[in-house]
Amino acid sequence: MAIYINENTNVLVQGITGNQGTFHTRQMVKYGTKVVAGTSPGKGGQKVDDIPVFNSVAEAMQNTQIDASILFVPAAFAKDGAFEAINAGVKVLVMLPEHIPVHDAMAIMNYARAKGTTIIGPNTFGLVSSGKCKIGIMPNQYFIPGPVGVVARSGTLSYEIVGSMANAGLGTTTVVGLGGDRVVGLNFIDVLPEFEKDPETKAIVLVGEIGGTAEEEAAAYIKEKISKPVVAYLAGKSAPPGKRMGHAGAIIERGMGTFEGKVKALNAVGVEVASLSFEVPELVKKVLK
Amino acid sequence: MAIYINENTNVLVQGITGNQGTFHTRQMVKYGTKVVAGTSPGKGGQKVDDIPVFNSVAEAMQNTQIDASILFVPAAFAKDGAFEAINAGVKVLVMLPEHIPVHDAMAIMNYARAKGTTIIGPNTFGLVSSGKCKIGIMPNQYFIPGPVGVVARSGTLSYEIVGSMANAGLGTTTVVGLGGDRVVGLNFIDVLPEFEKDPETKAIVLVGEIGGTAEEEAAAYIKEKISKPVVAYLAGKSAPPGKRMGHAGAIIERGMGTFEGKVKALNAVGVEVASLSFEVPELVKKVLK
Amino acid sequence: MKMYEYMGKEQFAKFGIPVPKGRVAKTSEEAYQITAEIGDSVIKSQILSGKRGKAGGIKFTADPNEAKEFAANLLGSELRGLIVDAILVEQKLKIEKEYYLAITIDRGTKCPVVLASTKGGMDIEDVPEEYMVKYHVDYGIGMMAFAAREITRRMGLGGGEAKQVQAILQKLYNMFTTLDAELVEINPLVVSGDAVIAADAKVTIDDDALFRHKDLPYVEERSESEKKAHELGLAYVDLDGNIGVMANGAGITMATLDTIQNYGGAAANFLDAGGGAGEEATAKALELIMAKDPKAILINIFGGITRCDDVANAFASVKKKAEIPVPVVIRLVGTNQERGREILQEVGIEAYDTMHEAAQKAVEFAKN
Amino acid sequence: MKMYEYMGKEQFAKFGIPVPKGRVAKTSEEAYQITAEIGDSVIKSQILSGKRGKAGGIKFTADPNEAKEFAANLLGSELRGLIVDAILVEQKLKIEKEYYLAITIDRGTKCPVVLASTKGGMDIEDVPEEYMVKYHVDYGIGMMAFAAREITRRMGLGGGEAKQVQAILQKLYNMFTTLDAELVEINPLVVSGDAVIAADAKVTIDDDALFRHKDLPYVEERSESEKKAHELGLAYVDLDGNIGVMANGAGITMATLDTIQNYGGAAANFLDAGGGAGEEATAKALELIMAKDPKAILINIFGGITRCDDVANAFASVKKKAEIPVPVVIRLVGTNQERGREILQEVGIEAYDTMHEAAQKAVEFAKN
Repeated sequence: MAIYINENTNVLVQGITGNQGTFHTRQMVKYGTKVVAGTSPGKGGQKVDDIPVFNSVAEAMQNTQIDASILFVPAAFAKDGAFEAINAGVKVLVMLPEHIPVHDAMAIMNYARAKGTTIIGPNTFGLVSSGKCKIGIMPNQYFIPGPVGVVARSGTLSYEIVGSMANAGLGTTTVVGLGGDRVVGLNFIDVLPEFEKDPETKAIVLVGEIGGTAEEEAAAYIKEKISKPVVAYLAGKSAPPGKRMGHAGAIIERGMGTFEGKVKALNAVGVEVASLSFEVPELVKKVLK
Repeated sequence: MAIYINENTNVLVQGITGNQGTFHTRQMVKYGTKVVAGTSPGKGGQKVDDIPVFNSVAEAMQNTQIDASILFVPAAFAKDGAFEAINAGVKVLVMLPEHIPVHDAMAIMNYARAKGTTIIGPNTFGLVSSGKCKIGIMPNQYFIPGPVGVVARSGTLSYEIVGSMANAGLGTTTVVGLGGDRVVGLNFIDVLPEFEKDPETKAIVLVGEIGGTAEEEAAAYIKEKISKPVVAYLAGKSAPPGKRMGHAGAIIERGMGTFEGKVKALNAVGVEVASLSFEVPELVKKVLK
Repeated sequence: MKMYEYMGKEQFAKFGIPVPKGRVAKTSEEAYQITAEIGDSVIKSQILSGKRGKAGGIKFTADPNEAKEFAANLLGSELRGLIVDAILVEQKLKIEKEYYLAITIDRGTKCPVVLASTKGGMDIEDVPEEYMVKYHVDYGIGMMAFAAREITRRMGLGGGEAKQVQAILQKLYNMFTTLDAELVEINPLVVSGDAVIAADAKVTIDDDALFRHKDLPYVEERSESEKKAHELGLAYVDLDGNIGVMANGAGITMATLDTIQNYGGAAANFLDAGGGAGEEATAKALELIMAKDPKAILINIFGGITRCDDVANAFASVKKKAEIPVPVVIRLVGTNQERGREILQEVGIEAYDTMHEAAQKAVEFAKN
Repeated sequence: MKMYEYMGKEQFAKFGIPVPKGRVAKTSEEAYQITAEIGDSVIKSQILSGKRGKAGGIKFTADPNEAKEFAANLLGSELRGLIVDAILVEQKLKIEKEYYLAITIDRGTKCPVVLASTKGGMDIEDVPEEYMVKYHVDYGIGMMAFAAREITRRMGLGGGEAKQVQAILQKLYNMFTTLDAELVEINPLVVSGDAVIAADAKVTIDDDALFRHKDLPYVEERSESEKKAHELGLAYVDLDGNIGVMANGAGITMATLDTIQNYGGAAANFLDAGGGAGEEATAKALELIMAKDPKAILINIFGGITRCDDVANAFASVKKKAEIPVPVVIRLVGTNQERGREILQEVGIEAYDTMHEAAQKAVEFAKN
């Protein structure tokens, strides 16, 4: 088992013929992902390695069963690409691009909600069900099967933590990158119940950061609904208010979304928050006992 | 039993303080309808007879359980009124006004679909579950309980037919006015399955007219899914092509929606079409045997 | 409201859709000037009807004098039963391919639907089904770029041509929604060299939405009687028979016409008096009907919200003021029908119980 | 991008939201003239900060000379750490009531949210919860009339005042979506006689959407280093410490800063080099960091898509060209880490395995 995606997920790559698209398609295939089709307007009929390229998502879906899609297009075109995928009936859509206008993100999320599409991102590294299916740009080597579900707001920091867990012999079920933008498809409270239901997930690692109230909401949700142990790490302890730390979402505004508030909320519901990222594997091992 | 509405339906009247609103509210109450609230912006706190008036649908719903609403507002404000009701969570909305811009109607229907609201109309007399609940402007006296379900595109013609049935001792389960506009909430194919499911309905009368393809679609649906006997009457046999006969929907365009085509489609699936309206009760009696 | 071709093209231009060079002429002198300016021209009479070419309403010429002469002959003349008030003079296109594009409203899905074909230039009913792309637009999101791409893909277009048609589709959709159109149609959409150009325009605006488009030119399609009726809030249509008809409700009025026809008669008009049939409206309605010089009048009232005594009073009052020179047959049932019938009896009219009896009687009168 | 008050009000006016009479002045002479025109004035220094009144940045006067003098003192001076480049001179309002209106984005529902209160004029954080109306707008339909009515109803407004606030809400929402705003705020929204007027404006436009709003005035909030970094595609923020930091990824960069702090140090900057750390970008990044005159540099690379050998090569090449005068600590793990470390050894640097070891070392260097 795993959440959102598994070994049977048929994946489409939107923008497969671009440099990024082709490079990461190969990485995904190497990981074991079933990439069954790609799109690139005007390049239908071509192939990338053995993968057929179509002119549109609708055309690809006429020819192949598609469950999930990943979007490799510039931010200004991301809205159109996302709407195309949602309109065509894709069930899981991974949106890598950063710098997507936030009103576009709102439009995408509301359309996705109406059509029942799960959006990962934008500004995410993607998601991976370890050993089964990777839809994203994360380095293959750290994502080995194991009992820990990881849900994170930031990318490289997740690799750091997943890597340190892998070094400590702790693999992962599914690792979900929520994305670093203010408006993203999934928040912690959407992913937590999935891990709670997943029998293979024995513990959950939550990688948060300053800004917004997603961690506080997660804490409230954990209190009510999550029986599995949760360990957290939060970035941005040293960040000054009002400054955006790279992620559009990572900003302390009007006293909301501070590091201290988040730690307090999580501690209050029994979630230990690691002070340094390398402490996460130890804490996970402790709760897994 | 009955379809869409019954003796327990709590009804809201939007625009209750206008002449039309007040008059028809009284008629509905007289019929037995549970009118529990009305709205009129700026007149919250007043009463119409014993019925409390609120400033907004949201306010009314905070105070009272509301299942259905009927809209008495000018066509230019109908969109706002309809969106207000749908947004507030009304489950059945009856839209009387005619001359609602068709793009407004599209907007309303698409929003209603997203929110799960059933729209009756626009340009309808409403609907009535005989002896139980009337939401509309039809004359009370002809709508007596009985075994016939009626679904119609036009108002007074329905009264004519329901009246002649009543005179012949044939009452009705529910009478649904689809509305005379090009874009309406329900078509025949939406109402037919409801009558098929309703145990009290033993026969169905379909009152159609020229224009569109609703009757042709009904015929195809009847063939596949309807086991109960259906009798039809269609208006507009003598109408010349290209002229709108009062109803926005009643126009023969590009050879589509002709009287002959509709009769042929219905006859082909075993539906008798009365040549004159007064023949309907006889045909119904015949099929009820 | 249907727009003349030249008005439709003016709107196309406003919304960024390429149209041929040229403009409307209302005098033969203007036609001369435009042809003198643009050279090789096509001159098209502006009437709300198709098949203008076959009827002699279209001419090709590069000679301003010929243009002038043709315009002089056409302007003010009748073509396919319609008076030509204006002609469109525009650049003659080198036509390589003719496509078809239209957007209208789909009653079933309650969404806009795009009809597109690479077989344009002919009557759209004649296009084989397999060449007609039907694309239902998701109302909530409109014509996004991906939708336009999908339409051209299904049409089988490629390259720069596809890109131009995509741009036209997005602009046409914008026009469709902005102007509250019921139909926007380009037939043919012409491929001419590197350009894709709208060579014709058929645009229909929703009458019910005209109140928010005061800036659009108004095109009157109604007869004088229909106009007058509209002002009175009556739904009225001129017909060819000799029995004047008034009823309350669109459906029942249609049914009344059908019933008359069933008994061998023919209605002179469609008049739906709706719910309110007060004295003034009744009087005006009768005036409209009388203007058609009918041989009999049939009034068919099924009183619901409309009260029979009100209708009877209104009619009696009109009848007292001015004699009606033809037989009047009235069917009157419903709310307060007894009182209504008494009032009619006082002015010498016996009301009927049923529509078919009344219709039969009216047909009989009209035959004499 | 945050707008100055006067720019926000110019946009308000454009979208039909009532603002006080007046305009921006960039010289004291202009201030004189505006006060001479409009009489009783309020003069407000234009800086991107609140609490201007307390800092002496606001003055009331009807005397043009006083306006001129005040403007002359303010313009070019520093207020709350910011240089005053412009002042807004506008009509002083007779304030009867002060309301609060704002629209921003709700991350949870992913929809616009309206915040409205009859307790305006104060810091919005100080408004008691029970006086704050929060209305989540249904994104697909926007601010329809019924939504605006519902908001004023919940605020407890009535009569003409409610109608004006409803109109302002619809216009403000239109502005919010049209301009891709993250925040539009009116505080206070003033009731003055029969009028409801926006007495202040706080408008933030989404930086990521500026490409489609070239017509808007541009407000530069970034430091010179931040600007330079932006041009290079690096995310960069100036900070107050003495350890220069470069890492790849926003989250890991934040974590690097936190780790430095954890060991008693302080970062001089936030620099996320993202995925691509080619030679030129690395050189420029180091240049930016050196400009902060740090006592040590910490480079933290977790190679995934970023290859360690690429990073090492880039760094080595930079180091060969120009001596770096402070200690550099590098943490380098991930794809091709062995090769990367060899390259670094060649230029005399021993890479660390973990972020915390590297951070500890950098803090140690910075303390000496």
